[in-house]
Order: sequence, then structure tokens, then C-alpha cells
Amino acid sequence: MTQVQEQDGYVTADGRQIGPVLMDLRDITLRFGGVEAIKKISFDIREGEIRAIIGPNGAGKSSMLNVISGFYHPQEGEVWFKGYRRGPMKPYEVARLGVARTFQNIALFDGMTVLDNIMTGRLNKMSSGILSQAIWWGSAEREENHNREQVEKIIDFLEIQNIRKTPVGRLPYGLKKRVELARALAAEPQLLLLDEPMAGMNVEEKEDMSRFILDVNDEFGTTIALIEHDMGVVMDLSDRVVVMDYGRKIGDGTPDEVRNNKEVIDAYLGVAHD
Amino acid sequence: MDQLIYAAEVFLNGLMTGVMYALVALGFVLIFKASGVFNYAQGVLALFAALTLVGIQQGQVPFAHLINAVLGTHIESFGWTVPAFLAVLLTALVMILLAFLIEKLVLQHLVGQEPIILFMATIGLAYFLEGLGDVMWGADIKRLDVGLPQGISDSIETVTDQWFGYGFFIDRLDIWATAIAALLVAALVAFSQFTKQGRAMRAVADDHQAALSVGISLRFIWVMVWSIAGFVALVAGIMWGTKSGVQFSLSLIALKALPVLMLGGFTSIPGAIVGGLIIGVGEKLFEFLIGPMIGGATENWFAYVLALIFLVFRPQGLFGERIIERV
Amino acid sequence: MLYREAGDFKTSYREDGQTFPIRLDRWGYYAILVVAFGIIPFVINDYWASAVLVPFLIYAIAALGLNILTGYGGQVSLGTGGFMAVGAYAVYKLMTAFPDVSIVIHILLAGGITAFVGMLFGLPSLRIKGFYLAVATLAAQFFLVWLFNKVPWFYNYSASGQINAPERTVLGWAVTGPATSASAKYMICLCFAFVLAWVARNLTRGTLGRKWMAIRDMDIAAEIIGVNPLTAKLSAFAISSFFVGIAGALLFSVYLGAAEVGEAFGINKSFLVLFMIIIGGLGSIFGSFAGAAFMVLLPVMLKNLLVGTMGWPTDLAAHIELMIVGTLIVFFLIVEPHGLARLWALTKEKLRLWPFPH
Amino acid sequence: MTDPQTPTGELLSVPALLARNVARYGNRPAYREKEFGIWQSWTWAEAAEEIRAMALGFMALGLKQGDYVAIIGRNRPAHYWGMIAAQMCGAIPVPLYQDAVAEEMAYVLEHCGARFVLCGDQEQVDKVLEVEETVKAVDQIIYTDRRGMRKYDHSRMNALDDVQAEGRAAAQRLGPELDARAAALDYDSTCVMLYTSGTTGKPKGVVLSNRNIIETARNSAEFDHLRQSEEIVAYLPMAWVGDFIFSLGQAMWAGFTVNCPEGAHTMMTDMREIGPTYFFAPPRVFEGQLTTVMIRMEDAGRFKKWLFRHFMAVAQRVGPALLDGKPVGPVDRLSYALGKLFVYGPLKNTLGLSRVRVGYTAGEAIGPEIFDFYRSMGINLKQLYGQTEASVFITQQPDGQVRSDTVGVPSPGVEVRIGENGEVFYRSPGTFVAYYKNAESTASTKDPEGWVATGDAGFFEETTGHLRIIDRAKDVGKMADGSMFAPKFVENKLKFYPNILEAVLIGNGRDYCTAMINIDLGAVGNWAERNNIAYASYQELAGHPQVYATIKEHVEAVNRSVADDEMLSGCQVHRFLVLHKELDPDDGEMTRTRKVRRAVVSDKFSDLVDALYDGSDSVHTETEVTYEDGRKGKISATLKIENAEVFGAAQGQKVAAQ
Repeated sequence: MTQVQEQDGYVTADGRQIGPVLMDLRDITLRFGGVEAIKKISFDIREGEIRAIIGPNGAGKSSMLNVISGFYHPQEGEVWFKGYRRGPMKPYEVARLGVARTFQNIALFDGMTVLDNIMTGRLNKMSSGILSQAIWWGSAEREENHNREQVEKIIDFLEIQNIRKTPVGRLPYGLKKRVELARALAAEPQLLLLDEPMAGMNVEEKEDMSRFILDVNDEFGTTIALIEHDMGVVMDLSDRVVVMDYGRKIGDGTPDEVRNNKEVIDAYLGVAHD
Repeated sequence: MDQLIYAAEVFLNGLMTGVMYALVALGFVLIFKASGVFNYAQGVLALFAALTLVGIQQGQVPFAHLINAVLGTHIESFGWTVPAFLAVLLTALVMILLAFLIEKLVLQHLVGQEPIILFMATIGLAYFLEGLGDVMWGADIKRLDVGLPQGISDSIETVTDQWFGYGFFIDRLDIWATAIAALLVAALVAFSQFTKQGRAMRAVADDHQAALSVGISLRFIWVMVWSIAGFVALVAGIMWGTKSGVQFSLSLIALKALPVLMLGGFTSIPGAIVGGLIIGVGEKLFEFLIGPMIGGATENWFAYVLALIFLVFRPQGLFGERIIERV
Repeated sequence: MLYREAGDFKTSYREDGQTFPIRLDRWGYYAILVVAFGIIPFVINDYWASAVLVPFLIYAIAALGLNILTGYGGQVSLGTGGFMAVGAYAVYKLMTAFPDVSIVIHILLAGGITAFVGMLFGLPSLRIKGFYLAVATLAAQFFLVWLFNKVPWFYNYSASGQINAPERTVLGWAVTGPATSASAKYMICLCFAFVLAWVARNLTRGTLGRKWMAIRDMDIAAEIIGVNPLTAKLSAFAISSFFVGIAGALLFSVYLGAAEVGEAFGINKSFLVLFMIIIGGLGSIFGSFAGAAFMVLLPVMLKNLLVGTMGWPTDLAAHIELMIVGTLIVFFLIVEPHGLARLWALTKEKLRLWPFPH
Repeated sequence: MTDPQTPTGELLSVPALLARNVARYGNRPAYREKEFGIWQSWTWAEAAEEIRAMALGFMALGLKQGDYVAIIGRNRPAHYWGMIAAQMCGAIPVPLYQDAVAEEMAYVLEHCGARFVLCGDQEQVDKVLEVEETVKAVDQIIYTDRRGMRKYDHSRMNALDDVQAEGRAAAQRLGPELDARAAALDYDSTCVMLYTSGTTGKPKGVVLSNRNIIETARNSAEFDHLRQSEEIVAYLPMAWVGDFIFSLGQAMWAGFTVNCPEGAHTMMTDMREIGPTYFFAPPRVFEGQLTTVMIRMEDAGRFKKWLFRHFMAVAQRVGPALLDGKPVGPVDRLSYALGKLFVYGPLKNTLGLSRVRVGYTAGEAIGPEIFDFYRSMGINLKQLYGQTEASVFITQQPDGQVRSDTVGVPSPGVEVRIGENGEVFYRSPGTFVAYYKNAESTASTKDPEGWVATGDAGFFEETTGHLRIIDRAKDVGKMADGSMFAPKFVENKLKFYPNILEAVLIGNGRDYCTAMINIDLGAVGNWAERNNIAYASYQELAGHPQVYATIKEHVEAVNRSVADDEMLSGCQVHRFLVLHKELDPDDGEMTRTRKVRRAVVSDKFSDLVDALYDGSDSVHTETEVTYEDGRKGKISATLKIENAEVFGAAQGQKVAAQ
């Protein structure tokens, strides 16, 4: 049983200590023209937890993720991150605050190798100026190699050593997803957003990906918020689940609580395993 | 007062040029809507059409220059002349053949490439056609006359003179051109709105896959639009050719049509028309009012700068639909 | 086939990240440098300098510049000619205004000025994309050419409206003006080309290059992972224009000596350079050189063939050339959109795998 | 003869050798490992420091003299260092096969009573924890790779680099003690204990002293003039004596560089990058490489194919001669040089063999054409004959006298004699001390004068003085008609065909011989694709009539060649079948080193054996199999039995069916 109320966090079933609130979304409302994609939704994400957002297609999950990652700006409501209210920011500013994400339909840079793609994840960690880059020798090269080391650790962690120098365009779907995760990890984010990390994967790939997600959370203590269709996966992975339907929040709590939530069952679980 | 009247005259001229722009721009829009190709060669098509027309009219031997060079002969022309109407018809056929070849040799092999690649391909195409035109018909400046009336229209001059005490100088050709262009524009709009092929064309524009699935032949559509574009080019070629002779500069009207498109949006037929008028009027007025202060000849760039500034504030153009970015 | 890579292993990221990781390539590269710097200057004659090598080097620089913007940054520009003009007129003004400052500095400054202008015209790229932008850059082309035509100050009120490069020297060698020797022209262009190519490589291999490519490949994703589109795009425009400006400056001061903006820097220049990078290969340093070489050599060879060998009239040859160039562009876009660079890469791959097919 | 200017005086132990290498080659590369995309390198000095830290750490954890330290993991510098560190502490390293399943590991750990276990990664740790139910001795578990270990109970568990850190911290306190222990090591103290994956029964722990290892290393290193500049790739199981000698013994003696690949899946690329100068591989590796070469050439264009065939022919003619320094005509030299440019050079390069100065193969007989293929390309590939009990070397081939059918002359310092039953005996400084906790089998293999029975039957060629091995002595039997039965001899001939992976010959005490055959899925599968023959499983492919036809051709070809050797002509195969499953160590049908366990096979498939002799032309069978994850299952199949033509005397042998 979890007491989410208390400020210092809670302890999960498998005994992980979950910290205080990292991101707090308050009464978020998002409109496209007349359409209300998200209606007054509030929930929080706590340090070190794996938080899932589920819901039928068009429930507004992705929009929600886009709000968190600062790609959409809600018309109403407040986004609090690390205890500060986040004003309307450009996405890249949000990224610099320590939010990284992956995309539903893979958004890798096809013209680059796996290594370069992951290196782009560390752009915010690199600061050498144009001049020193033009000369390369010295600071720029040192910086490059230092970051390469970090990236290599991630490559090793996600077991993609043998495709290091392959252009991502040539990779199979499953691996692309993994590379995208690697790119997000390279930014050493405090909050990692995964948009349907297992969409279109076969069982085996799903198992791998789940393992990696858990490992990430375990090894780096990264807070993870993910959208996923596969109920089974969500329930195994996540500590707490938010359920959305037609832009409204209809459920929030541990997988069990959600599973037994009448409204959720009607709205989602009924149609989950189609 | 006089200023105003001059301005009015300039405005009128601008409108008429604008229609011409609109006409050329329309060629772009059609092709772009149907095949997603931004056809830079449109202008050269016009040049080529005009050259061909003249060539046929005056019974030139195609490739005479080349043949002479290779065989050392001195053939120039067949010695006959073809009546304008027939010549236009023949030229139209040539343009359709050309459209077919372009589809067969170029577009077909570029299906699915990014737009920018297709765009560059048409630049290549433009170079080729320019060269081809010159090799076929020679590069010298030619007079083109298909019997369109020319010279200053006295009637208008007198009328305006009575009204404002100042006679507008307006070239009859421009009036005719405007009329024909307007007619053609109307026809094209009607075509794309009301005929089966027209609808098919727009279907393709909206969604290739869908169009294919309902059994529309892409290749046919492409050949069709390129033929139409060729025909539009022909008309434009005739107008401009008659006005200022058939020469390379004719191909530059394409460059004039580009800003029109940026203004009107690549996919919008009304956009092309309105854009054309705005540019036409705008550049004439600008040249008339500001030009003298900054050394004149501003037509070259005014259209672009206007479009550029405009785009910065409205990236999707006049009638283009707003893009909502998703990830 | 020629490659012997066994035992060629990397023990540091420095070795792994070097420009020519494979030993054989490295040697080839050094060999080329030796020839370029150590041999050619002593054997070069006027014909080779003015017909082939000097234009090749200058256009290579321009191509590098455009490749940075288009190939790496993904921002298509049709304004290259205009920007080259800026470089040319900038260097002209500087040369005539400060005769006793080194020409090298002038050329660099000219690049800097062009960079600034380029950035100005790059601003719209923040709002408009694809060929909307491509067309927008035409604005730069036409406006700038018109500007240098219409404002006498730029050509020092010379009657002809032309600009003429006075004689300037580097280390006592005349590099501009009529008295310039072939090898001097060649050497100064070579030095610039070499240094700039090296800079281009450094910029594209590192942080900045990745930002550009990220924007090119998927701008939205790039922004979300933390790339600031403003700085990325503007830096691309600036640096690209810097290169192009220097190319323009060299083209005018070293190669042409005298120029009239209309025909020296018209829209065809823009296309010429664009073709170079298409044929050479978008997003490739090597491609920039290959493309430049190709587009410079092609006319020369055609001319020799058609006019020289077959005795055709020049104008006809010129038209045929147009057709051939056009065809080649289309051909390349169809067969290998990534140009000579990719072809080279494929050949290399084959050689490395030899005798195996894959 | 030990080296005069050695700091630690006599080189009586591996740690002593290490000290010498630091003194001599201090900042030359000692170890490299492909990790994080580059070859992480350690000089001898750095390596020594790491090792010392490790040893101190072990002591801090309470490792005592005479303790046993089990090492389970892939080839990594850290693991080699672990062994040396253990030796420094006066403990005895016991490398284990990392792919061993739990119960095998349980037996070994139990048997040697290891107090410390050094594990490569989580997987190995899990295994150890699993066997701890039964094995009580294990006191400390140390792991190299931290991945996924955070959740474990660390009361008796440490990460290796933590151990090292602790050791460094304790340097002052424990340093002297450590030096004392290291100094105490002499020629007779145990260097390592290796478990032989005996072809029969439980593994035996072979105790090898410093004398064994160092003498052998020195002799063999001098035999092949191994220098400090050699590069080797360490990829064979660390538990195997060969790897210990090459990657530790000889490396320590000659001071050359040991390179560890990133992992099994990158082995070939890593090998190519390093380009070893001294290379050992069992025949199946060379076989595999050759097969892939052929397969890849299949897809080549006609010109390339022609080039390949033409120049390989040239190589066959000229290569070996050149290699053995025999005179060769200028024309041949030229065309060979061309071949070198167009084919051999690139080929050797892609295989990573360009720089190989000395290459060895052993453990199994190697197919002549495979052997010649590599030799003809100018790779100095040689054969040696050895076993764990001898610290590998018994006989080996000197440069210039290399043949595929012999195993060479006795290695320096080794005496060899043939027993009256044809069995090969040897005596050498490398001869093992004893089988651990197994006095009687020690006695049965090693007589008081130190002669050891190899268990192999063989003879010396009068002409060349080279040893030839026929077969396992105990497998050599008599057939019903009293003629000699040497299964391995025939099996090898069969296995030389790329299509045949394994073959088991039956016929001891019977009227005629029969065979059970495993096809090579790689080769046959590829062939199937080319002739677009669809198949869902190994089983289906194995049963395919065309496959049977091909195999039949091979069998008859073999019969023909066997017929030539009148001594063994009785061993021709009259009937055979293609097995429906691959023989597999996990099912106990083979050893971990992939040697067939005859006894196991013949009783596990007794029904098939009967069918082979009762004349029936097909048989239905059901077999238990173990999957990777350890689950067991059954597969059943109906196997066709094929008759093969025999030649010469064998035609006399009557077949039950007839």
C-alpha cells in the first residue's frame, strides 16, 4: 500500500525508496483551436518512480507528454518542476532543465551514425565555442573525447556495441528504439519521458526493452514517465499509473488500484486487448 | 493629382502584369499540387515553347546548327512558313510530348524522393531544356507574332483622356494578354474543380496512396499536369515573346513567379492569382514611387523581398493552411 | 583489395576519431598534400592555373561553404552568387581603402562581412522551411546584385561600374593584379582551401556539426533534445557565408582581377555551386572538392572535345554543355542522390571487403 | 637457463616472471581489452600494479595460502590478473568453463573446495549462488562487471575494483606479508589447477606446478622464437590448458601482449583489428572460417570467382613450397606475388591472419585441404599434439616440416615412446604433479618413472620421425573378423567434408561398420538456400533425401580412401544415418571441448544402433533434449537408414540384411 500524500515519498512493493515530487502538473488544459485535447488534468511524478500514462487512442496521452516536454504550451494550468513553476519555455530550454524523451514514431537523425546520434544527446553537456571547435586541437577535442567516454558507457549498458558506427537508417526497428533510448539517456536526464517505448515490437524485443527501462531506473535512479498501450507491460513496469480518457483523468494510483477502478475498466481495459 | 493618376495607370499596368504572373504561377501550382514537384523549369518551358512556336512558324530546320556543325552543311529552314494557329497547335503537341518524356525519363525515377531533390532535378531539367531550345532553334533573339494586336490602345487613351484629362498608355497586347490569361486561369480553375480528371488531380494532391487505392493512375495525372503546365507555358511564352521578343530572359519570368507562389502558398490556386496581382501591382508601384530614389530597376528583387518579409510573418503563405507540428 | 587493416587498431578515442582512421587513407592524404604543396607550384603554368586549378580551389571553398549550409545544415540556399558578390565587393573596398594592410587579412575580413550579411538573410530560415526558404534566398541573390549595381559607392564610382583588383603582395609575391604569377595565384588559393577545408572538417565533426545535422534530419526532435534552432541555423548561415565570401573575394581579386557583378555573380553562379555539392555529395567535405573538380573540368574537357577536336562553333558547344550539365544533374539525383562522395565511399567499401562481395 | 639480469633472481614463479617483465618491458603493452569502443591498454607496469592491488585486496578479504580461487568468466585481463594475484597470495587459481551448467560447476567447486570465487558477471554469480545450496566451502564472491549487481546481498560479495581499492588502501599493512608469500613460491609450488573435461566420467583436477608451466612455456617459446613483440588474441576458454599456456605461461615468459575481445559476438572483428602474430585455434575454427570464406565467395561476381579459383590453385602449387623455403621458379614466384596482391593478402587481412608468424592447431585432426588452404596462403599453420597432463606440449611440428597427417616431433624436453599396444607415452618437465584428490587415477596414468599414458594410439614414421595419431587407444578395438577398428580415423575423414559436422563410427566387435552423422547446419543450410530447398528445422533438413544423397557420396568417397590403407580397410561404412539433432554438450553427448562421448551416444541412441544392424531401412526414435534455458523436452523423428558402397576387402564383410 502506498501513501502518496506524505511529502518525503513512499516505498514501492519491491522496496525501492521513492523520493519527493519531481514534477507536478496542476489543472492542465490544452486546446487546439476549439478542440480540448486535455481537460484540467493534475498529477505528479515523484523522484525515482516509474510513472505510466495510459488510455485509449486519442485520450490525449501524447499531448500530455508534449506538455511535459515543453513542446506544447497549455492554455491553462501550471507545470511545476523541481519545486519551481515552469513558465512557457522553448523545448530546448526544458531539455536543459534535465528532461529527455523518446518519440512514438522514432525520431532519430537518419543521416548520422548510432554514435553521433547518441552524442547529440549530450549537446547540452558540451560548451566549447565555435573558435576552439574550428581549431579542434585542445579543448574541443578533449571535450569530445570526454563525452565519448560517457556515451560509450551507455552504449555498453544498452548492449549496442556492434552497431556503434552504423548509420541509424540501416537499423531494424527494435534497435532504433534502443538507440533512441540511448540518446535520451546520454543527456543524463532527471526525468525521462518514453512515448510508447514498445509500440510495434515483438514479445522478445518488448522483454528486452522492459528490462532496459527497469535497469535504467535501477542503475541511474532516473525518474521515468511513460506512455504505453500494452497493459501487461505497464502494470509490470510502473509504480503508479495515470489513466486518461477523452482528455480527462479517470484514474490514478498503483497498478492494482487502477486495475480495480470501475471507470478505468469501462473506458480502457475492456478494449485494451483487441 | 497627377501623381495619383500616374499611379492609377501604373496600378492598371501592374494588374495586367500580375495576371501574367498569376498565369505562370498557376503552372507551378498545378504541378506542385499533383506531383509535389516544385517545377523550377516552368519558365524555361515557356521559353522552349516560344522558341518552338517561332521555329515551326518560320519553318526552321530543328537542330540546323548542330547538323551543320557535324555535316558541314548550310541548311537553315525548310523555306515554308506555317500559319500561326497551326503552329500553336503543333507546339502544344510538342509540349505534351515533352511532358510525357519528362514523366517517363525523370519523374518516374524520382518517386518518393524528398521535395528538395525533386526541386533540384527540375533545375537540372531547366538547364537541359534551355540548352535543347538553343540547339534546336538557335539562341538568337527572335520576334514572335501570332497576330495578337499590339501598340498603344487609342480607344483607352481617348476615353481616359476625356475622364482625367490624361490619356493612359496601355498596350493592346497587354489587354489581350490579360484577357486570355484571365480566361485560361478561369478555365484551369473550372477544370480542376468540375472535371473528373481535375478531381482526380486534386485527389492525388491530397493523398497519393489514397488516390492510388481508388484506382487513379499517378502517371497519367502527372503527364496530364505537365502537359497543362506546358500549355500554360506556351501561352505565357506567346504573350511575353510577342511583347519583348523570344530570348533567354523570357525564362526568367519563372523567377518572377516564385515570389508569387511564396505569397500565395504553393498549393493554392486562388493564392497564385491573388499573389500574382499583388506582386504585379506592388512592384510596379514600388518602382514608380520609390524606385527613382534608389536607382530604379527594383523589379528584379522587390517581389522577393516583399514575399520574404511577408513569409516571415505568415510562413504558410496567403491561403496555405496552418501547419500544426506533431511529434 | 589494397586495404590491409589487420593490426590497425585504436587504443584511444583520439585515434578512433581522427579524420582518416584507416592507415592507407591517411597515407593517401599525405601524398596528395605533398604533391599539392611540394610539386605542383613548381610545374604549374598559366593555362593550368587559370583554366583548372585556381577556379577549382576557389569553387571548392564556395562548395564547402554551401555544403555546410545545405549538406550539413539542411538549409537550401540559392543565394550563393549574391554572397560571393558580397565577399568580392568587400575585399575590393578594403583593398582600395587600406592598401597597406595585408590582402590575407582583407580576404578574411571580407569573409567576416559576408558572414554577417549571410546571417541577416538567414533570419527567415527560423520561420520558413524547405524550398520556401530556398526561394527566399533568391531574394538575397537578386537584391545584392542589384545593390552592387545601383550603388556607385561599392564600385568606387568607376565609370564602367566594374571593380578592378590592384596589385597586392603576400611575402613579397604578387597575388593579385595583372603581374601575378600562376604559382602565386595557385598557392594562395591552395592555402586558403586547405585551411578552410580543415576548419570545415573540425566544425562538422564536433558539437556544432551535430547540431546542424540534427536540425537537418529532424528539426523538431533536435529542438526537443536541446538544440537551439536559432543558434544552430544562424551559425550555419554565418559560417557558410564566411566560406562563400572568401571564395567570392578570391574569385574576384585573385582569379578574375576585374568583375562586373551581373555576370560574375549572377544567379547562375548560385546554381553552379549548388550543382557542385549535389554532384559532389551533400554533407561531405570530400564531395565539395569532388563536385568542384567535376564542374570545373567538365566544361574544359567539353570545350577541348567539341571545339578543339571536333571544331564546332563555340556557342553550339556552350549549348550542348548546358544540356549535358542539366542531364548530369538529373542523372545524379536519380542514380546517386548522395553524389560522388557516396560513390567513392561505396568503392572504398568494396575495396575493403575484397575479394568478398559483401 | 634463466635470465641473468633478473631482479628477483631465479624465475621460479609467475609473480617472479611478472616482476622481471616490469623491470624489462615496464612501459610496453602487456594487456589490451576491447571495451567502450577502443582497445583499453595496460603496460606491464600498470598491469603489475593492478595485480598487486588485487592480491592485497584478496588478502584483506582473508585469502590464505593454499586456498583455491575459482575464476569463472570470459577472457578478460582482470581474470588473468585474478589468477596471478591468487598465486601471489600463495593461493591456487582454478579457472572454470563459463558455459558450464550449474551441476558441473557444483561438482568442481565442491571438489576443489574453493573459498574465493571470481565471477565475470551477474550470470556467473547467479550460478554460484545457485550451487551454494550444496557447496558450502565458498566464502567470498567477487565480480568484475557491476551490471545489475546492486540489488544483491553484499555481506559476502564484492566488486573487483572495490576489492582493489581496499587492497591499495591496505598496501602499507599487508604489503610485506604479500611479498613474503610471493617470495615463498618455488618451482614445486602449484601454479594452477585445471579440470579436464574428461571424455568419460567426472572431470579430474590436474595439478600443474610452476616448474611444469614455466619450463614448458620457456621451451615452447624458444622452439618458435616467440618475442616480446608478439600479439595474441585470448578467446579460448580460460579453463582450458592451452589458453593458460599461451595467454599466461608463454605471455609471461616472452612478455608479449594479450588481447581480449569485447565479447564472443565481436570476436571476428576484434581479431581482425588486432591481427595477431601468434595464433592458436582448434580445427573447427579454421574449418568454420574456411566455410564462411567459401560461402561468401559464392555470391561474388564471375570475375572475382575466377580470380579466386585461379590464384588459389597457384597457391596450392606454390604456397607450401615457399613457406618451407624450398626452391620455386621465377614465374611461379611472380604469379604467387600477384595472387598475394589480389587474393591471399586481402583474404588474410579480412580473416585477421595477415600478421600471423606462428599458428597452431590441435585437439582434433584437421582436414588436409583445410590445412593446406591456410598454408598455401602463406600462413605458417602447424600442428601440435598435447594434453592437459603434459601442460599441452608433447609433440609439435618444426617450421619447414609441416604435414596435415602428422603431429610433429617431440617438443624440446619431452621424451615419447610407443607402448606395445600402440599407446603413446611421454615424460617431460611439463608432466603434471597429480590429479587432485584422486591418487589412484594419478597412479594409473603416471607410472613411478614419470611416464604418462596419453590414451592415444599412434606410431612414429620411420622416414620423418614424425608422430602419427590413429585414435584414442581405448577406442581402437577389433572387429568380429579381428581386423583393426579405429573409429576416429574414419570419423575425421568424414568430418573433413564441410557438410558433416560430427560423425560417430560404430563397429567394435561387429561384422561391419556403421555411422551416425551430424550435418553442418551452416554449410548444408546455405546449400539448401541456393537450391531453394525449404526447411523448417535442423531435423527436417537432416532428413531431406537430397541431403542424404550428398552425405552418401561423401561416405563412399571416404570408404574408397579408407580402402587404400589395408591396415584399416575394415573400417569402411556399410550403413549410415543422419541424426535428427546436433550432438550437444548440454545433453552430455559431447564434452565442453566438443569431443564426442562415445559411450553416452551409443547407449542414448541404442535404438538407432540396433536399427543400423538389423537391416531395417528406417527407424522411429524419441530423444530428450535440453534447451538453452535448461528446460528439457523431447523430439521424435523417423530416420532413414542408407546403405553405402564399400570397396576392396571390406566387400567381403557380410551385412545382416543380405
